Amino acid sequence: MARTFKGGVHPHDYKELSKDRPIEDAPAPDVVFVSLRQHIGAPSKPVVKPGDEVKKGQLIAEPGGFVSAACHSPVSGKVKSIKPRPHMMGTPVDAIEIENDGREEWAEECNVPADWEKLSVDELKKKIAAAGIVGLGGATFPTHVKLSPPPDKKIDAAILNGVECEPYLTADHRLMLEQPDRVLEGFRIIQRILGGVKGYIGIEANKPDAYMLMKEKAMKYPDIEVVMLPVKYPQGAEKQLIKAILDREVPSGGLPMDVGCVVQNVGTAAAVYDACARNVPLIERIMTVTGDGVERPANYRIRIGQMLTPILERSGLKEGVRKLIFGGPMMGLAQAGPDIPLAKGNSGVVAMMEAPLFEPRMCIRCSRCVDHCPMGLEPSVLSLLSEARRYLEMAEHDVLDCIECGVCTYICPARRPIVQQIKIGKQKVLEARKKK
Amino acid sequence: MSGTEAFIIFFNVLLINNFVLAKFLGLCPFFGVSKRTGDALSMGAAVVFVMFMASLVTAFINWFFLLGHPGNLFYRAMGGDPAAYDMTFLYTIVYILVIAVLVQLVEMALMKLSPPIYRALGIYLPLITTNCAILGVALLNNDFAVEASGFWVYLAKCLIQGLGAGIGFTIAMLLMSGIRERLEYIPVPKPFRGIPISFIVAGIMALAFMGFASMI
Amino acid sequence: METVVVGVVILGLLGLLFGFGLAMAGKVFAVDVDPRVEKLLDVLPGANCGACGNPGCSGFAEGLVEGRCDLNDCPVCSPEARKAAAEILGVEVGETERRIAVVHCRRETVPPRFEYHGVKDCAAAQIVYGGFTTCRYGCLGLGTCVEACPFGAMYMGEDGLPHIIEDKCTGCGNCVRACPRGVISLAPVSRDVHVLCNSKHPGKYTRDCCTHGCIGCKRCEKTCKHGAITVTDFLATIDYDKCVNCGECVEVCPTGAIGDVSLLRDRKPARERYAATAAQEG
Amino acid sequence: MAQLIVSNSPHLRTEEDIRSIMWTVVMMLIPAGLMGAVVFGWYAAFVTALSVVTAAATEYVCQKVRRIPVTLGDGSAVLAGLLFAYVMPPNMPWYVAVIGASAAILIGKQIFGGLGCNIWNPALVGRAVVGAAYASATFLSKWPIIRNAAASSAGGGWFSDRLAAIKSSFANLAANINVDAVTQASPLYAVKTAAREGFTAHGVEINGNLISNLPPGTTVSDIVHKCDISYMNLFTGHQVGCIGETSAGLLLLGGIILIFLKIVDWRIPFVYILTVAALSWVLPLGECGWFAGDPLFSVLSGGLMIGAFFMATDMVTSPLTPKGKVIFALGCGILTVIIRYYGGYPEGVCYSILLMNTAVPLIDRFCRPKKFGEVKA
Amino acid sequence: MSVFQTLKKGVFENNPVLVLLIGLCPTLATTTSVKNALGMGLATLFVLTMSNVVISMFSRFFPKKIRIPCFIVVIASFVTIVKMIMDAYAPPEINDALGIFIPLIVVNCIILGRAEAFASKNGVLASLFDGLGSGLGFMLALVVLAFFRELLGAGAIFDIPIHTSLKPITMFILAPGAFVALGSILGFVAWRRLRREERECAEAAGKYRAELIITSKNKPE
Repeated sequence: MARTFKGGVHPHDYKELSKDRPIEDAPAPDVVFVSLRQHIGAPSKPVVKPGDEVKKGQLIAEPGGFVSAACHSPVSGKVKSIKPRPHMMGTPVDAIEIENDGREEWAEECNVPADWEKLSVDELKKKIAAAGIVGLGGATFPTHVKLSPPPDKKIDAAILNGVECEPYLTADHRLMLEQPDRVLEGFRIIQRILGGVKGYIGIEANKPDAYMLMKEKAMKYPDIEVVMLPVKYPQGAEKQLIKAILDREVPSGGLPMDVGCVVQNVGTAAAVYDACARNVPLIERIMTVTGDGVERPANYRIRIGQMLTPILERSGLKEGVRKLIFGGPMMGLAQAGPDIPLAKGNSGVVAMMEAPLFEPRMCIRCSRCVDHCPMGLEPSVLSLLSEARRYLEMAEHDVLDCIECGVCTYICPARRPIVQQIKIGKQKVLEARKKK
Repeated sequence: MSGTEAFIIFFNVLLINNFVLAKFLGLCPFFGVSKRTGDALSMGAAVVFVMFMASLVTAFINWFFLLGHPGNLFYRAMGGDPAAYDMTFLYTIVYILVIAVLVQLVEMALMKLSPPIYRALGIYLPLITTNCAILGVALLNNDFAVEASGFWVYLAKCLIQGLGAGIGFTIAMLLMSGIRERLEYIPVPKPFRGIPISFIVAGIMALAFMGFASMI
Repeated sequence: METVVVGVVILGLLGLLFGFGLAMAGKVFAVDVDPRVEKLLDVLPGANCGACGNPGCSGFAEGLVEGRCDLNDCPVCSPEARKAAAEILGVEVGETERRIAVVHCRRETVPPRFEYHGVKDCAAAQIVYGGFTTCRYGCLGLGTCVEACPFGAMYMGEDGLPHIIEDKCTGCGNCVRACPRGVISLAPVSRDVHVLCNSKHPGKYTRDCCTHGCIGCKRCEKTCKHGAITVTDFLATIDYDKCVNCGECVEVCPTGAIGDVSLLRDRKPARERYAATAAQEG
Repeated sequence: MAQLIVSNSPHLRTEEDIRSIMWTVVMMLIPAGLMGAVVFGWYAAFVTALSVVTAAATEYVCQKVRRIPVTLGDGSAVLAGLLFAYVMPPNMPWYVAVIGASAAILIGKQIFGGLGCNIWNPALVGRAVVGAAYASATFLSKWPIIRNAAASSAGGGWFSDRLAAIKSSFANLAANINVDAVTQASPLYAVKTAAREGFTAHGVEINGNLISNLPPGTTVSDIVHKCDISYMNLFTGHQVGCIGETSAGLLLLGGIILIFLKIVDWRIPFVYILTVAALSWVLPLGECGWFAGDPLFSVLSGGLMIGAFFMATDMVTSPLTPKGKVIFALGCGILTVIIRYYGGYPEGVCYSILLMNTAVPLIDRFCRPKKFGEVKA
Repeated sequence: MSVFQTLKKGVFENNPVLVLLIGLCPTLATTTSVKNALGMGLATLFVLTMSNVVISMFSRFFPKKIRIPCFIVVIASFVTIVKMIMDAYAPPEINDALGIFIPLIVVNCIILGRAEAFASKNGVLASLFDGLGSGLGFMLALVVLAFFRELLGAGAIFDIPIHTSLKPITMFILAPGAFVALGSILGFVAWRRLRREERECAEAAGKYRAELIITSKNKPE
């Protein structure tokens, strides 16, 4: 039986645009804006002030709480200011502005090779936390928190997410092709931290070259299994991936650790390797720039905090672009303009020449959304309830289990904005819960 | 009485001549309490119970006290012409009294035993008294007395009809409540929202139930 | 003759039987119900608007009897109804002034930041990239508050802003809760001078995006003799307990962010009225 | 740069929309309608067109009155008008087509708020309204004779049969003018009557054949043969019946294409037809005993094919979940056979689907999909 | 309140069928023809008025706990009288058509409703007119509904056939037509009410204009 999950859709993946473009370095930025809110959880607290000289890789903001992450300077230079800057969520957020002096000087103890096999689990965890690593698949959950399950949760499997099910994006694909050792070593560190658990690497069938390469490289590690998965969106969602690979269902409202599992993105694994084996904090990542709105789709190695505009220029942004999306087209955030600093979670930018206005019609109960919902919900009912502003009844229809993957909206022949309606419902339900 | 006959009586009031959709009995609670499926179900259960009890009690009273026939207890006690003891003109007043008392009992019992249901039914519980379906079933049961060969056959027919009518009422209520729950989050044209559309719905339900017409 | 006798006997017997039966049942199934709940239900507005925090008026009535709720929780009650309810409960109620909703925005042309495609609902628009207006605090103009009003007291004007029909507004606050940007608040019905802006943006930004925004210049704060105005986060707020409707602040506000809505409410301008009372008192 | 568009995710949409779905269904229905026109004559085509036009016009007027956007382009009104005509007899008077089609749209659909809001299949509501409104009218009980049906089946091959049928269709145009004079029983009615009364001595006359003194143990299949009904004619559409429901074969083809295109769910037609086949075999019809039914005849005759593939599968009025769909189809099948066998009407598809439509909200309520991560209790 | 106002209130503002939505069963069951509707309307009018009068006279003697059974006994007595009168004098076809709905007047919510809400709290004369008003309102609704049903369903009014080239739509005589017809009438009533409310709202809203806000930039002349 093919390993997969129930529901899901098969949109055209458009990966042909950029999957054969090798990773190239983005133009070095003149100035970077390191946002203090690049992860889920409390915002980071700056430890530098305007006027300070910083080196590349130097800590500039420390975690603001348990679920939070540190930030490091991606360049060497001078801190100019700390004030609200445009942010990919739409509302300005405090960011540290650093002027690049172009010298690329590393901070002390940074970029020094280390033998991670000799370090203890606690030391490894500390290194990961200090490196400010967050989930690079887009969820940006602080990695060290994920790797520290409470002692009562028995973890017996780690999954490396190389699925990259979002259409257009090829950053993970290129990373696996070009730097398989970084990824694999990083994954081994993760396995070790979790107590030497069995590892699975999930790769979708539309990346056969990456699958073959990873399989070959992983041959020497008996506790790593590379799994080819049929192409289906949203296979990369944690719960669906666990279901597909291990046939375990994360309980409603639960976390992967409830079924003894930890899922990490391939990018995260590479960053873990950098942190543990090279003492390099998370200051750069791979990002795809693609879509029919750019002349030359490409995969870039970008600095965290650098502005998007020059990168788009380099890729040849076309006149008359109508939509600019951070992340993939299924779950990504559309932006009002390109003057946004990039953050740890940016796995890609999609520029679209066309964004037709969809006039929603009344639900015709075609049940496509119910059939395809990977979470087994009834999006059409939720959508109708939301439209009738009966938000609290949405809780009875398990609105909080929705992962906002966008399958229902994608498939809806009536063009209903279901995800958005569900989002309002979730917000109202949570508000009501909080009041109680 | 054969099993077929019983089945025919039951099926007739259950679907073919459904009290609500074909005979227009019990419309007030049908439209009043059918907003939520839960309420509809408890109301239906209450009606089934009261109908059954009403059929039982009125059958006794009718046979032994009201009908001017040899089974009449007064006639047995006092003799003379059985027709002289014909009290059938008291049907209305006696039956309604019986039903009123029954409903009162049910109400008290519910209030004690299940306050949530009591609250859900609210003002409609007293309205069971004025639910014409219940008086209607008692009155329609009278027709069985003419043809019945004996008391037990008569009683059985009454009970079957009472049960069938009650369950038929509940089925109609449940279907209606399901539809109304759905209509609540559908943009029905404003003038028709609420009761008017419910009437249209009942009309089309009656239309659909015509599929059972002349089945037996 | 027999007919009459038998008829009487039947009815009499039944009456006796039922009377006895009901009396017994009454004993067996006795439940204490507070009769005040039903009386209260008659008095309460019956709009089931939920402003009191209960599922509806019946929940509120039960809450009142159990002492969970306070009569003042219901903003919709007319004073007479409140008095009647207080009598039923046997408590005293303080007099509170009727409050109605006020929209703190009067943007005329606020340019959009982007073209918004999506659900035509303010809460929905707000979650998409923080709302499509350049001013992040002002009215989005999609009418969610109007939809939320259970009394039909609001409507969308041609200016794209919601307006309140004073006579119909009961101050239930449903619109206040519906607005994702907090543009609407409740204010005593007698106060006519309001800050018609909600922008906490720095003055320069506000000035760039809106002709009527509060730029936080603090002139009103300095002018107000009654200490009713404070400016925080570039936004003036009026303390309605201290405000006397003198209208001084309206005069000095450079952008027109503070407005006097007397004319809308069929009254003379607040300043004239204040001058008249001041003259009367000497 | 011009102002960008911002909307909530997802930013991709599938190609399929309401318009494409509705028009595809209409396309799949057209062959069967052409067959109806060929078999019954041009008048059948005329009333079909009239129904479609009336339905579209009613939709237009309703939406204009309500001051909402007119959505004729999505094809749903056309589909409703077409389906309504398909389940009506070919000799219905023109005003019946107008009243029925407008009732279908008006009280079947627009009064609830338009497409997506209706509880019942609009076409079937129209059909039921006509059934109730003209219950005693002759056009519902007497059917125009297909002149060459018996004659042509005797000689020649299939092709010449059809050729003769097409030729005779011109003659049928004339036949419609005085239709009450020449009538024929529909297969379902014929078999039902024969099964009920054919065992008696006086018997019953069906299409010129006297059926009487049937021996005990006669099965429905025997009666079908006695009534001169050929399965092939039922399959190709050369039978007495409603305009669009005659050709089981063409409807089956259209339905299978729809299932292949994933426009309709396979469960509903599959379970529906299977239930009808099974129950019509098991249950006794008339004097024929248990387990003596004729499943093939039941499936091919009457409106079962159009009902199962095009009516019961109507998205708006069928349940959301797979489980619900199976229950729905099961109910349709059971009711269809019960009404066909024991009811006052020869055909039960229309009412059974309407009745199950009534129950859809309840079915939906009790058949929720299995939630991901739900703990099995 | 004047007599006229009481009557008007019963007929229009508080029309039992069209506004309060009570007494629906006889409304639908007996409106197959205008004749039947009139018969039913008159019978109900009689019972309603008489019971209102009697109850208003004796209500203070009824113990509060069992007042409802007491009301019912009073109403049932009048219904029995009506039934006897109808059996004796009414045209048999009307009597047959009304069938069990004559005894069922006893459970017509209108009557008990008026008894409980009005007659038990008011004087004899007021109750008389209240009963008359509600009864007339009920009759009006019945006749209106019957008019449409008979016209559409039988192509006749008062059993006098109206010649039309189309055949009558018998559905309106049957149960489905009854529901649909009343639903449409109620929809029409609601539409009228909504339009009135909309007009009122528009009038109220008409006063609100932006230039009426006084600011330093915008002062009234």
